[in-house]
This record gives sequence, structure tokens and C-alpha cells, in this order.
Amino acid sequence: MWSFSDISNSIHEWLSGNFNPTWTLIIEMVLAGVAVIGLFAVLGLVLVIMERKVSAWMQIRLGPNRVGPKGIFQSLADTVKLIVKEGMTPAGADKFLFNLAPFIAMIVTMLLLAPIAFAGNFQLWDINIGVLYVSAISSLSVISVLMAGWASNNKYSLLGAMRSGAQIVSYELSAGLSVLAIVVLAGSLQVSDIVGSQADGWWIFKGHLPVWIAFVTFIIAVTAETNRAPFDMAEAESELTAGFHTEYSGMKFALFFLAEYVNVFIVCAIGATLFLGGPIPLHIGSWEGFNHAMDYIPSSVWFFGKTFFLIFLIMWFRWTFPRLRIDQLLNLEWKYLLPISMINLLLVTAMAILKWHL
Amino acid sequence: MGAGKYISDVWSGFKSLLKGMKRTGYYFTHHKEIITQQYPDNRKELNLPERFKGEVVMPHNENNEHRCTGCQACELACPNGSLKVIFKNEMTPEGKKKKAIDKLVYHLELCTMCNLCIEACPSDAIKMAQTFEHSVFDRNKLIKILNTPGSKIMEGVE
Amino acid sequence: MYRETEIVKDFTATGEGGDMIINVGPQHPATHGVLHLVITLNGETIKKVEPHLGYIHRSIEKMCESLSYRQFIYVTSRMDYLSAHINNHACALCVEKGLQVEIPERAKVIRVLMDELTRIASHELWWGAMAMDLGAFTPFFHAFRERETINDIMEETCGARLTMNYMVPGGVMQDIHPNFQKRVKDFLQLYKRKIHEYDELVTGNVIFQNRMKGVGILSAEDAISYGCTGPVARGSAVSCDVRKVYPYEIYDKLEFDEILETGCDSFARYLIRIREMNQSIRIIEQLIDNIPTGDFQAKTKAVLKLPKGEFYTRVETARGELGVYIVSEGGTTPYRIKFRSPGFSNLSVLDKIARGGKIGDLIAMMGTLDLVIPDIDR
Amino acid sequence: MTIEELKIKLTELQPSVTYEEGGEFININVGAADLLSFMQQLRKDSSLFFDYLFCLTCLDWKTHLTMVYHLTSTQYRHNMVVKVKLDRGNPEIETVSHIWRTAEFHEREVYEMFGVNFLNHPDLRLLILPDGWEGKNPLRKDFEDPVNMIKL
Repeated sequence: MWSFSDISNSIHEWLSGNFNPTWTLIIEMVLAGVAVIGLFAVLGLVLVIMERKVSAWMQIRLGPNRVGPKGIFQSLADTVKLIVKEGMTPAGADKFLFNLAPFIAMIVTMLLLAPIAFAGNFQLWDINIGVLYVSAISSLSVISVLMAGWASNNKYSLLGAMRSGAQIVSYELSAGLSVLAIVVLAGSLQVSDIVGSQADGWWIFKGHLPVWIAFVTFIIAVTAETNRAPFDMAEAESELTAGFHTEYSGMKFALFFLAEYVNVFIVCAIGATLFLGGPIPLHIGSWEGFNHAMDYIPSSVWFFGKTFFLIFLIMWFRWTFPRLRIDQLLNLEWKYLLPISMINLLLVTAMAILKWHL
Repeated sequence: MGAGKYISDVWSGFKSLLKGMKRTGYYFTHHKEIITQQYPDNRKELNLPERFKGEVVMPHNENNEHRCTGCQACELACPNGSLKVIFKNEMTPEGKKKKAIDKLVYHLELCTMCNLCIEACPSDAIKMAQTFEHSVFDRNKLIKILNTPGSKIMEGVE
Repeated sequence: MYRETEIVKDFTATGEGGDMIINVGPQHPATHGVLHLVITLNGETIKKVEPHLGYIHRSIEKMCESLSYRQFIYVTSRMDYLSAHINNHACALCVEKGLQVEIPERAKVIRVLMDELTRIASHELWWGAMAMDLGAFTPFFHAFRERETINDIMEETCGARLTMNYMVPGGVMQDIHPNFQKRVKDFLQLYKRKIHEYDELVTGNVIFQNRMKGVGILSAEDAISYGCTGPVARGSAVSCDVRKVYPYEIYDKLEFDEILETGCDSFARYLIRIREMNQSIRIIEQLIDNIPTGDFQAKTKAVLKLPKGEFYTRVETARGELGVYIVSEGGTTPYRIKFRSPGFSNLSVLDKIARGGKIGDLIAMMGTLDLVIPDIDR
Repeated sequence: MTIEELKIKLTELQPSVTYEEGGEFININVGAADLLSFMQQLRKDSSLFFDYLFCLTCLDWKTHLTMVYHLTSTQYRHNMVVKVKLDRGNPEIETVSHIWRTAEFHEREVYEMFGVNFLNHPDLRLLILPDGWEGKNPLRKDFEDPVNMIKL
């Protein structure tokens, strides 16, 4: 059957048949890089148009409908516009850091794509500490935000960056703890192992209440971590005009924008992998025919379907809720989410030791 | 008490959030509720109410005649001087000199569509038109002459 | 003589003890216009708010001195453009007080109907903008759906959607459109079908309540001392609804409640406006089927001349008490006009209530004060 | 209190006041020197209790300026107008902003629009006019604006 792993295997076989192992590795790395950049761009375009359509329909509007059929090329047109725009650097800004910040944001996001299992047996890099790698690298994104805010020499940017710093550092904790719940249950940090452990049922189904709590905590925490409303303190446009990217324009702004959307994709992909089984199809008990039919759907479709469902959920939050205040945001983390996820982790550990989940 | 209140707080907060999401979810799935008007496309179906105040016009009949006597009531009523009557001397058939309007100059760029001139006009010579797409590239194009060239006053209007 | 305004010379300037000074506005998403606030911040906490006005000052009071009593009314639509009808109404009332004309019953009822429709439209816009200040975008569009219906009604009867100039001394300019009653009833139905969404989307939301409750405390004494009126004062349980206290037109014959909340905080001010919309609906329901027949305009002279003297009227706009003070020297133009605008006094309280709050609170408070900048600047 | 009762009471407070007939409110003329004590009594006296200054403005009569204070009581709902005649060349008057805080903004407006100098005002700066305004006071009758006038 047609699948990503077959394609990658045949490319690998063809390359190793025609080149020596070093060249094979180099070509494969270049191919992977091109694929990642391509994915990055495509994801950005798709997610922007998706957000605009979702928001429009929730706001009883039509949304973009001029460029291409039903407006699907709107984000492409926007990208062209952003590319041809002048990227200005304010006079008082620290030029080096100011120009570096968007690239750091993008690089961090690209690095995060490495351990994600896009389909069954299809990963760029199946590192044995995959989940740890993701949480480690994703916390680097705060550096780009701080850098952008500081280098802009704008008070709104600085406030936004400081808010973002406080926010990402705090929410990292509960995101990490809820990820840890699954790691405890699966007994491995490797992404492929975690996916494999869900072959007989997704964790959300066989993990009972503790995993649900972990899932909800995870969704809230990653919404905050990616600076999405209702936690978009860093760019709260009615308070700080645009927060840390007030001074950015043109393609530099677009890189921040893209990085934000791809970040959303990545955290949703992690959520889908950990809690919803990633590329594992939906199986229900002993319904043989149903399970068999589900197996026919390619694993990549399962993965992207689950991920986009989570992305839609996060967009739904954004277009429904008002923004929190900065102190309430930190209260929510330290007074509610952190205690809940710590107790939850204890529960999960007890569950894993007593083998309730099996 | 503490733990119970904590849990009930969390739960009721959660419920209120779900309620809001249900509402936006309803609109997300019910596209019939969309109220957007696609403006330049629906120009043909667009019908403005007959009282809509777009700009001041002076209706002429098929003989190129209007009802303006040049009494300057509109000019006096206008709060910002957007109407100006310019006179000319005309010879009546009997050979008498008679004052008649040459031009009724209308400054659309000054007009606030307050309807006071139309109220003030004793002979119903001017009225509001339902046009609203007034944008031009040259500001001078907004200075309009309401009566058409060569127009005359209608018979029997005093 | 006319110099460029220098706002803050050194952008990195800091106040005492390293406090940060920030310009909110004149171009800022949350000020809804060209309000300029210079705020002193300690971290996220506000230490001082200082309004700078005048970016949209047109000196309407001076303009009115050269306009006749019929002409000056249209200018007042441009003050508080969200309740243009009510502004016009106040001016028309003041001129009528000077002329001592009795206006027909029908005109009175039409005026009250228009006022209440305007009040609902204004509160709808405020509700959407307020939610947007707090970061929820969707309510804005939902509010506009109902508001557009009102605007369509206005357009049909008055010929314009925002600055109608429908009230004239002696009554109203034109009779109501034949469709008016039917369309108002349609609107009432739409409103009743949709009003529960306001609670679902915003009022009941736990994030919203936490943002609003207990912030921006304004005590009743302060509200009176600062001259607050309208929903701002009534949120502090100060009874100040001009429609009840000094009734004009037919308000003394109508059944409606003056809404008072004792919360004194932003949430109380929010609730006042939501509940006031329901009271306006109540007034419209009482009147819409009982518009008396007769003239819509009393006979007045073509050129109005007010006797020598001073005339003061006040009406309740959507934002509070609007006073019109005309000093006449007996001529065709007012010698001096003073508009006591509600927004100007309500703004002065901002510094008092914002101190000690966070930036997000300031935005929420500005939302609940319902500032309309042309009303403040005039 | 009715207008007549108010008049008796007010004359007791300040015998030097004069009344102006006409208008719906009682109009009282007070000398500029007596204003502050008179206003304080109006605010504090328990039977008057004028706690709400709803309008504060100034009139330019070409020969002199008149400050006009519209007062009401939220408790008794009676209204009155206090008027103070000022010298046009050098208008000076005590501020009432510590009695009614709303006067702070209104007095700033009057200060820049009419040039009335309010003594002891906590923050007498330009509010509406741009900083460094050097022209005449815009709402005075002899003000002319050569720059922004539209010629038709």
C-alpha cells in the first residue's frame, strides 16, 4: 500500500544502489532539509487560511473568498505581499539581534519537526529521548521572543517579551508534567515506542481519568506556550498593540508569524502522538469489520487528521474566549494547573505500578 | 470546604467556557447565519431607502426645466455654505429684465447631508439622491453645478 | 503660533525610581479613537494615568456660535456619534424651551422611540468593542448584527445611518416611514432571540468575570464628586438617570426601571448597560403600537429667535447626562453654547480607578467607561 | 427645597449675594473673593448639600468674563447656578476642584479656552490645546484663527 515509509525506503534503496554510503547520507540529509522547509511553508499557508476561515465562520462572516476558488490562495497572495514589503529596522534598535530573532524562532521550530512521526515508521530522526528533545528545544523559542522584544527598543515590545518569558517558563512545567504522564505509562521517551505502546488502544481511551486530566492540562499548557489566545499576553493587541513583534515588518514579521503557526502544528502533533495514538488508526474493541476498514486509511491521514483536530480546538479557543490578565495567567499555572498535574502524575505512577491501564 | 470549593470553582469555570464554545461552534457549523454582504458584487440588488441622503440633486423634466426660483432659501439654510446661487439677468418675452438663476453651485465636499436645504426649499426644486459612491481622484470634481446647461425654470413656479 | 505637538521627547525616558512611561495612543487599538494616555508603569502595575486630549477637538461650541438655531443641531451629531439622536434631541429641547413651543404628542413619541433605539445601538457597539478590548473578537461581529438592524431602521426613516439630523426644533424632520413599526417589531424579535448569546459568549464566561470583578472600584462619593453620570455612576449605585430624575418628553408616563448596581466595579458597570438595553426594549414595546396620530412637527417660524436669557436642558444619552447650556442675546444665533458632555467627566475618573491595576485592567476600565473621543473633545 | 426657601437660606449664608431673575434655576451672583467660602458652605451645609457640580463654564461678555457653576444636590434634587464676574484683562479665581473633583478637568478646559487663571489648582496645564500654545484663548469672542479658517 502507498505510504510514506515505502517511499522513503525506495528512495533510500535507489540512492544506496547508485552512490557510496557517504553521498547517500548527504543527499538524504539535503532531501530531508528541503522536505522540512517545504513542509514549513505549506503548513504556514494552510494554517493561516484555516485560521481565517474558522474565525470567519465563527464570526458569521464569509472570510477570504477572492483569491482562487473559495479564497484558498489568499495566504499565498499574502505571502507574496509580505515578501515584497520592505523589512524595516527601527533607528534605535539593536540591529544584529533584531534581525537575528526571527531566524531563531524559525530554526527552533524546524528543529522540532525532527522527531515527529508523520506516519507509521516514518520519522526524520527517531532519537531515543524524543519527547525530552521536544520539550528541551521548544523552550528555546522564548529566547527569540525575548531577543525580539529587547532589540526592538520599544516599550510595548519589551513588555510583551517579558510577559512571554514569564508565561513560557511557567507553562513549560505543566506541559512537561502532562507529557511525563504518558512517558510513565509507555515506559519510554522514544516517540516510536510511545506510538507502539498505543497499538492496542490510544492512551486517551485506556488511560482512564488521569490521562484525560493530563490531556486537558496539556492542551491548556501548549496553548499558553505557543502564545495563542486566550493566553496571547505577548502580543495582546488591545493592550500592547502587537507585543514583541510591534516593530517587525515584511518578511521578518512573516517568519515570526510562520513560526507561531508551525509551533501550533508541532505541539498539536505531539499531543496527537502522545494521547491520540499518532498514526495508529482508531480501533473499537471487537468490531472486526470496523477495525479492518479503519486499517485501510493510511497512517499519515490518521496522523494529520488528529493533529488538525487539535489545531482546530486551539483555534476554537482563540475565537471564543477573552484574554486573561497577566497575573491571572500565572495564577492559573501555579495555583491550578501545576498542583493538578503533579497530583495527576502521582496517580499515573500509581496506575503504572499497579498496571491498571492494561 | 477548601477542596470542595476549589473543585466546584474549576468545574463551573470549565462549564462556562464550554458554553461559549458551544455558541461559536454553532455558528461555525451554521453557515446560513452569515450576514456578510459582498458589496461591489451586489450593486444590482442593493436598494437604498428612498429617504437616504446621498447628495443634493435638482430634478429636471423632459424639457430641461427645473423648479428653482433662485430664492436663496437653501443657501441661507445651509450650515456650511455648500450651496451657492449665481444669478443672471434674463429678458422676459415682454422685454422686462428678470433675475433668474444661472448656476446653483453645490460643494459636495462641504456637504454634511443634513437635509436642511431640502426642508427650506419652498418650491421643491432640490432633493436628495440615493447615490453614495462619491469618491473621486480630483477634489475639484466634487464641486457640482446642479442645474443642467441651458435649463429654464418651469412654467408656473413662483 | 501653531507648533507641532511634542509628545514624549525621549522614548526611553523613565520616571522616578525607574518607572516606565508609556504612551497609550493617540494611535492605539484600545483607545477607540485618538485618546492619548500617558501612563506611568511600575512593571505591569499602573501608577498614574494622565489623559491628553484635543486630537479631535473641532471646537463645536465656537462653531455653534455662528450657526442659527436650526443649523447648529446637525453639528452635535458629531459629538457623541454613537448617540447622535439623543444629542440632537437635547439641542432641540433646549431651543424649544427658549421658544416655549409645545411639540405634538406624535413627535414626542417618535423622539423617544428613536432615542431608545439609539441607546440600544450604542450599547451594542460598546458591548462588542468591550469584548474586543478584552481579547474576544467574535462578540464584536455578533453585536454588529443587531446594531446593523437598528441602523437600517434609522436609514429608512431618517435617511442616514449614523448622523441623522432628524430632530428639529418643534418636532422631527420627517414623519416615520410606513415600514417603521414593522421593522422595529422585527428587530425586537431578533433581539430577544439573540440576547441569551451575550450571556453565553461574554457575561457568563469565567475568564471575563475574573477580568471584570473587583477591578476599577469607584465609590459612590467619588462618582458624584468626579461628576460621573450614566452607567458609570449607576454602577456605583448613584441614582442619576435623567429620564427618571428630571423627566423630559414623555418619560414620566413610561414604565421602566432605573438600573442600579452596587458592585462599584467594572462588572457592575458592564451589567448596567446589558440590563439597560432590556429596559430600552421595554420602553419601545410600550410605545411601538401606541404612536398617536397627528402632526410630527409643531409650527415654528422660519427664522428662530430665542429671547434673551439662559437655557439649560439635560438628557440621558447612552453615556450619561448631556447638558446643553444656551446663552441667548436675543439674536438668531446663540451667544454661547456649552455642551456638558458625559464622556469628559467620566474620563476624569480614569486616573482614580486605574491606579494599582494592571495594563489589562486599564483597557477593561476604559471599556467600561465607554469613552467616545469626539464626545470628550467636542 | 423650593426656590423661595433656597433663596432665604442662601441669603442667610452670604448676605452679599444678589439674585438674577429668569431662567429655571436660581441664579446667584457672588463676588470672586467670596466664592471659595460660599461654595464650601453650599457643599457642607446639610440642608443644602450641593454635592454635584454638573456644569462649569465661562462666558465672555466682551467687557468682562463670567464663571458659571451649575450645582445640584443628589439628595434633595434642587439646582442652582452660581455666577462670578471676572476682570477680562486678568481673570483670576479660586479653584473649586478640591470641593468637587470634576472641576479639575472643567477648570483646565476653561483655563485654556478662556484664559481664566485658577488659583491653587492642583494641575493647571493645557488639556486640549497643543503644548506650547501661544495664541489667544479660542473661545473668547475676539479670537480669530487665520490658519484653519476655510474661505468659501
